[in-house]
Amino acid sequence: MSGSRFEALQSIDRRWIFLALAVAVIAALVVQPVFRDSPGELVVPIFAAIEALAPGTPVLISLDYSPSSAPELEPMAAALTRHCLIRGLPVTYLSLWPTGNHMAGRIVERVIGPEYPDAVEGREWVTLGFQAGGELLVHALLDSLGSRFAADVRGIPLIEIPALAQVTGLNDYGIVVSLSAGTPGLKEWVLYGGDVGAFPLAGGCTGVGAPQFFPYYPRQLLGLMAALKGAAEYEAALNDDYADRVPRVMQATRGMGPQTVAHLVIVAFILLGNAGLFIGERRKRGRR
Amino acid sequence: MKRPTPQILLTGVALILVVAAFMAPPGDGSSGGFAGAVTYADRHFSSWFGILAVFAFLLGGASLLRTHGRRVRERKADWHYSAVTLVSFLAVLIVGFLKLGGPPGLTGDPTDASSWLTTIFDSVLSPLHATLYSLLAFYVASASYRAFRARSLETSVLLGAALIVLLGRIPVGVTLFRFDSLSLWLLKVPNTAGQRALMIGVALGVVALAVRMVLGLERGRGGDGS
Amino acid sequence: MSPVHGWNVALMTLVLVTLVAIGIRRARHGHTAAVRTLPGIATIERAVATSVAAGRPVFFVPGSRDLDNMQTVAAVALLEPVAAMVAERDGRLVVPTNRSMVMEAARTACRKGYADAGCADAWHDDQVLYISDDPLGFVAQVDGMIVREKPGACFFFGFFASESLLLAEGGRQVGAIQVAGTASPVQLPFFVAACDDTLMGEELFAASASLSGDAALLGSLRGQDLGKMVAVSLLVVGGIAATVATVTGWGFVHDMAGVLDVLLETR
Amino acid sequence: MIHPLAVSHDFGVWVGALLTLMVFSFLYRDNPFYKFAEHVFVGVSAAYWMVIGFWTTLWPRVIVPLIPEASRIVSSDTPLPERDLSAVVPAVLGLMMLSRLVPRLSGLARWPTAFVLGTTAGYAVVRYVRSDFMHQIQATIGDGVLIPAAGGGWNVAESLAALVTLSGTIFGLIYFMNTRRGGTVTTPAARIGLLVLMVTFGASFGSAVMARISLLVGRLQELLGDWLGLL
Repeated sequence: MSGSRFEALQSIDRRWIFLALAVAVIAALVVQPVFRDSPGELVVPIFAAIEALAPGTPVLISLDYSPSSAPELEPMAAALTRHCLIRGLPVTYLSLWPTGNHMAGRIVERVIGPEYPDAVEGREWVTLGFQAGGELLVHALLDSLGSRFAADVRGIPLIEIPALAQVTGLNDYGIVVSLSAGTPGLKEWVLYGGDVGAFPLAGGCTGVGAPQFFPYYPRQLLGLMAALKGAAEYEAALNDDYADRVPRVMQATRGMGPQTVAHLVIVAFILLGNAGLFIGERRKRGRR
Repeated sequence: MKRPTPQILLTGVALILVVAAFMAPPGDGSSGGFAGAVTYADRHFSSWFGILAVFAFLLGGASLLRTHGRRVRERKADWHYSAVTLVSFLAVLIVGFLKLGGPPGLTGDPTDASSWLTTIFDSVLSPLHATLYSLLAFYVASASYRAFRARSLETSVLLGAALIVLLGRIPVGVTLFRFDSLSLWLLKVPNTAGQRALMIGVALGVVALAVRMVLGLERGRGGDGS
Repeated sequence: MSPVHGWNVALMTLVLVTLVAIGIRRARHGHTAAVRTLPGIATIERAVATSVAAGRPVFFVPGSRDLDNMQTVAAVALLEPVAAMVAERDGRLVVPTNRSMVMEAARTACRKGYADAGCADAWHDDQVLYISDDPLGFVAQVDGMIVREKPGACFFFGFFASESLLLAEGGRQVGAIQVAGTASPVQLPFFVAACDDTLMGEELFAASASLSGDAALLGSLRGQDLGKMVAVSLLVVGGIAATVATVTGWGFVHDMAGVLDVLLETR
Repeated sequence: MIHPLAVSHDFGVWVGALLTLMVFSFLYRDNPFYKFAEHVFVGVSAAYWMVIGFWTTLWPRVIVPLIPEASRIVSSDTPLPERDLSAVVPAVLGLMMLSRLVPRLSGLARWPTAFVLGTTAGYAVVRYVRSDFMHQIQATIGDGVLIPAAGGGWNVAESLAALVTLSGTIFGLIYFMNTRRGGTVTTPAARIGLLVLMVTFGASFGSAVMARISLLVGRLQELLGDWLGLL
């Protein structure tokens, strides 16, 4: 009779799993537990590289994602933006995805506007926006931004933009970071940008895409922020060095709460299933 | 003489594109001759596919109207829902083709921020997409519960790798087990090997399938039909 | 416009294509090789038999991309023998598609499969449905159909993005025997976890040949294996040469590693 | 707890939220609400992509080049573009595809299908040989399996990684060998190959969980925050 109870552990109705997961995630969203992370091996080099740039060195962030992948990648864009603005590095936003203009707008609206009211568009940051072409675009930008962008999203010609005063092509950037949810994205930046050009390239990617990009580190990528954890690690690095100039708990760190709880729920169910299997087998063998 | 069949078109188009991949384009691509033709093909065939895909939209729309129209006419089971599909399909079609709500007349961009089509995207399609994606969170949970059982050596390895990475991604697992570096190693090293074996095999599979198509061995599935 | 490739890419393409052609030619001349039964193929047959015996339909989803994807082409090729299998047992086959070009190709394949089984009259084009070009809208409806029609067998072959797990968990819900096949490495883990059997990577491309039993098609698999031997040899020789070159700095090994590097350079 | 003033007053937010709940209800079981959302989804999405395809592709790349006068419908003050007949072939192929709708002509549709399959095969071969075959082999060989350390000697960790990657790839390929006597996995090498693949799948799955949970969290934040004003 108790054997069947252990067997039941092996075939829990999936709706109980759904319920447990939903309750755990919603509870974590409401309670907002904070699990502090520390910067990991792949994130430290990116932070250090930006830290080492002389003030005024331009930084390029390519927002290669859409609203559906923004929960993972937007915190990275926000953290990088904060770091650059604090250090006085002018940021250029562009995108290989049609949704990029919208994504850049969200960063301006949610991070730059409220946290850095003194920052001026064109001086502290500039949005070039989306251009079609994927890898061909990256290839073209290598020599000259002007070959594919006549003006920024406001319609102001590139030569009149102070943030781009030092920039002709990609090689003039102190670092380029592609935050990538798929194709075209980081892979194109590596193969057609970083591998060919003379600028340091780093990336950020979703948890699904991460396994594909790890092999590029460290030879082809300076560093990699993988999934929300990567973003949380970057935020942790900011919290360590600039505690007074950034929010205490940022987007990704807050998101890691529900993540941790959800992962634990999933691990718990996997272990339950295996316990059922293990004990069930032992009993069967014992009976024999 | 045999009548030309679609198979000849398939074979010809494929061969031209393979040749084009290795030929330097002769300047502007407008020059005549073999080289010019090949370059022209290379430059345009993929965009022609894009055009055909839009004709395919029309074919799909007609098919959708027919399927659901018949269900409504014949009062089949659940015909009310087919009516829902028909109404929403036609409504969006009208809104989109007439560019309602955006800049006056037909001048504007159909995806202009003020157009009704954009409103429909933002309040209907976009949340539906996001919700379908979020169902995946529940499904990874139930699938991993079911699949990751130590039944054999293979499934034990699957289970072990999954657990290490699952715990290596959250602060608790890192503090308790120091799984972060091990999980990173799994993702960087054996995972790369597996991905590469898959990719190399797939490339060969694609080559073999393409050869079979070009030789017309995949009859009936390809262009030749009945 | 695709970029122009180097001579080495041309050479490698030529070698691999020739190997496949040799395999096919030898098979036509009676040199048939023993081909392993792909694990998934046996499951396909079992699933169809079980499903039809239980009076439940068979679902076949040929991916969620258009006919410009080789995986879709492979899936449609696989549909033909599967359709024949269902027709022979007098079962009902349902093929939801999300591109009308795929719908057309799938109808042709099914018509052929039913005709091969001698039941051309039993086929109705309506069994292949177009749903929506939107992959997620497509999946929402297919999951609904699966729950309502309770297929006994579900096959998911071709290219999938996030749709993979949404479909496989849908079929799991109604207890269908499921076989999937995709070449996209990102989605394979989900199918492996949620399906009874999975055709991994190149197995998807080999499946139609394996299932049809046609000698020439099986020969192409032999050619594919020769290609794999080329790959393995390059890896072994290259790995050794590169290692020895770093360790010793011997001139001729260095040259050899250099030659291989030039041969494989794709940038 | 739900403050009436914090709840959204935006009609679009309400529509999105209700559709979201309808889809979530499917997790419990199929029901009329899910069916409704599903059928709305199909109708709206099919029409949406058709409209986008028409205005972004068919209109500018086929209709206007072939019939420049048509551009007057959209805007009357721009000059007429030159007629460009290069779109004739795809247009004819497209019309042949639509001939499926007329049973008597349906045989014509085999031609555009053949064209598409030809382009698919033609483009795929070289692309796959180059980036999935050659590039991956070259990357796997890398600098061999003994990586020197910066300060002299060997970098053990990197060397081990290179060795595992190289041999794992080889074993994986051996697993995929088709022509071999007997059952599915016969040789020890093929078995090792399968184990490598299992590590790959397990690790990728584990890594993807975070992405999936992120999407759920994002959705719930919008639901609880934007709609109910709770967060």
